[in-house]
Amino acid sequence: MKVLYFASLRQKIGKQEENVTPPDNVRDVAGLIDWLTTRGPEYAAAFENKKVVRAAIDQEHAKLDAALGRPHEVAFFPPVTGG
Amino acid sequence: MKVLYFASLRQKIGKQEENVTPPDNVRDVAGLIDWLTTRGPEYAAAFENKKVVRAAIDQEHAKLDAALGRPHEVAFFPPVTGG
Amino acid sequence: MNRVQTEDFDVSAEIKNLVKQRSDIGAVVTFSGLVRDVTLTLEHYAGMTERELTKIEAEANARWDLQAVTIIHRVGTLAPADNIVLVITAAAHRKDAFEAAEFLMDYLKTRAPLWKREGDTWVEAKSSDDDAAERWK
Amino acid sequence: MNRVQTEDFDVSAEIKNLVKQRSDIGAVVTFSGLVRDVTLTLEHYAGMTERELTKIEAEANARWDLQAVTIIHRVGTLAPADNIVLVITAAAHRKDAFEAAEFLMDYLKTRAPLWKREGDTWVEAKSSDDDAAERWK
Repeated sequence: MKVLYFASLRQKIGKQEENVTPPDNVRDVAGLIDWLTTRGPEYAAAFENKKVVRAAIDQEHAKLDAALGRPHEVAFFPPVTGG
Repeated sequence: MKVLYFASLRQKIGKQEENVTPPDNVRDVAGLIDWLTTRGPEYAAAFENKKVVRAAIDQEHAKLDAALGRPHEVAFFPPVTGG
Repeated sequence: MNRVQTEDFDVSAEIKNLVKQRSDIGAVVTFSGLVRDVTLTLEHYAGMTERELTKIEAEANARWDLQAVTIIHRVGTLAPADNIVLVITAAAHRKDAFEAAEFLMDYLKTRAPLWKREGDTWVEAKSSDDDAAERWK
Repeated sequence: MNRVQTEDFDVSAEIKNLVKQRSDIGAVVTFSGLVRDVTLTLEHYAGMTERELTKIEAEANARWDLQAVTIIHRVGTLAPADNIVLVITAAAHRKDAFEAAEFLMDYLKTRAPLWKREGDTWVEAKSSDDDAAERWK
């Protein structure tokens, strides 16, 4: 699946997007975050405070406990500040 | 004093403004209306329903029981409908 | 700033006038009132209208943190879809700009001495406008 | 109608686009958000932003009696006093136009995936924006 990072998360992780293949036991958004965190200190830094991490599954806002299903893309970003 | 009429009151009375000299016992707006009403049927028609008559003394909104004082001008009109 | 005029107004030009070179304005709200379906003639009490608009503007400035206000009201004969009235409020924050613009329209509708005529028939005042003004008391 | 763009917008032109030759619109409310004091860079989630704006617009149409809605959000680098966002609502009556414009801004601020950066520092989300969005629930 494609994972996208925006704003401060993009800067901390150092990339805009990547293709990943998480193991089958990664079933929800929080599980995906936990798995990504094992991939390196930059991920651990980006996801340190889950309270300020927001997610979207296939461009729809998703809570941390939302089931992943088989998404085309999952995005992570801080609380939005447009407008 | 100058008396001005607007909108439907102007049309009923048939004039935009006039100079009048009410007697000394005319002390408030309602008294002025009563005195004007004696001047002809067109005034009686214009002031028939006092509930829909609004007044201003020297360009400030005034209630029917407002003291006249010695105004430069008094205006009568229906409820406003601008905006 | 307020004025009564027969000419049309341009919303962008009026926003520009008001924002100018300032950089402390974060929110600009405009309200344009347009003629619906009919031809209207607007009459007003020249002099008192301007005074009332100035008073309403001062009242809004006392209640909200505003950086600028514009009120323009047209008079004369107007066709369907023509502009009738423009209110602009500028503030640091959107809540002030929104609330003040609503307040200005509610007060203007019940206090500014203007009257609309449709052909030979004077438009009647709406009790819903009185109710709208009442909530700011 | 909504769009995300780097170019500026013109409020009058957008109102004209929306009113066109219609004569059933009585009230047009616009909200312009402007950059205050600093230089901002806006990043967004292309694709999702447009989807969110469409959803927010549909939600406003479901809640209020609106004749047209325009939402334009700029992205890229913006200077002090530059326009950031424009919301326009058109309705027969002013209450619908005012409430819907406030709602659109409150929802846009908490849902549209855009982020502001001031130099190297990302702007923090405000709890007051969450509170503002909460009141429409």
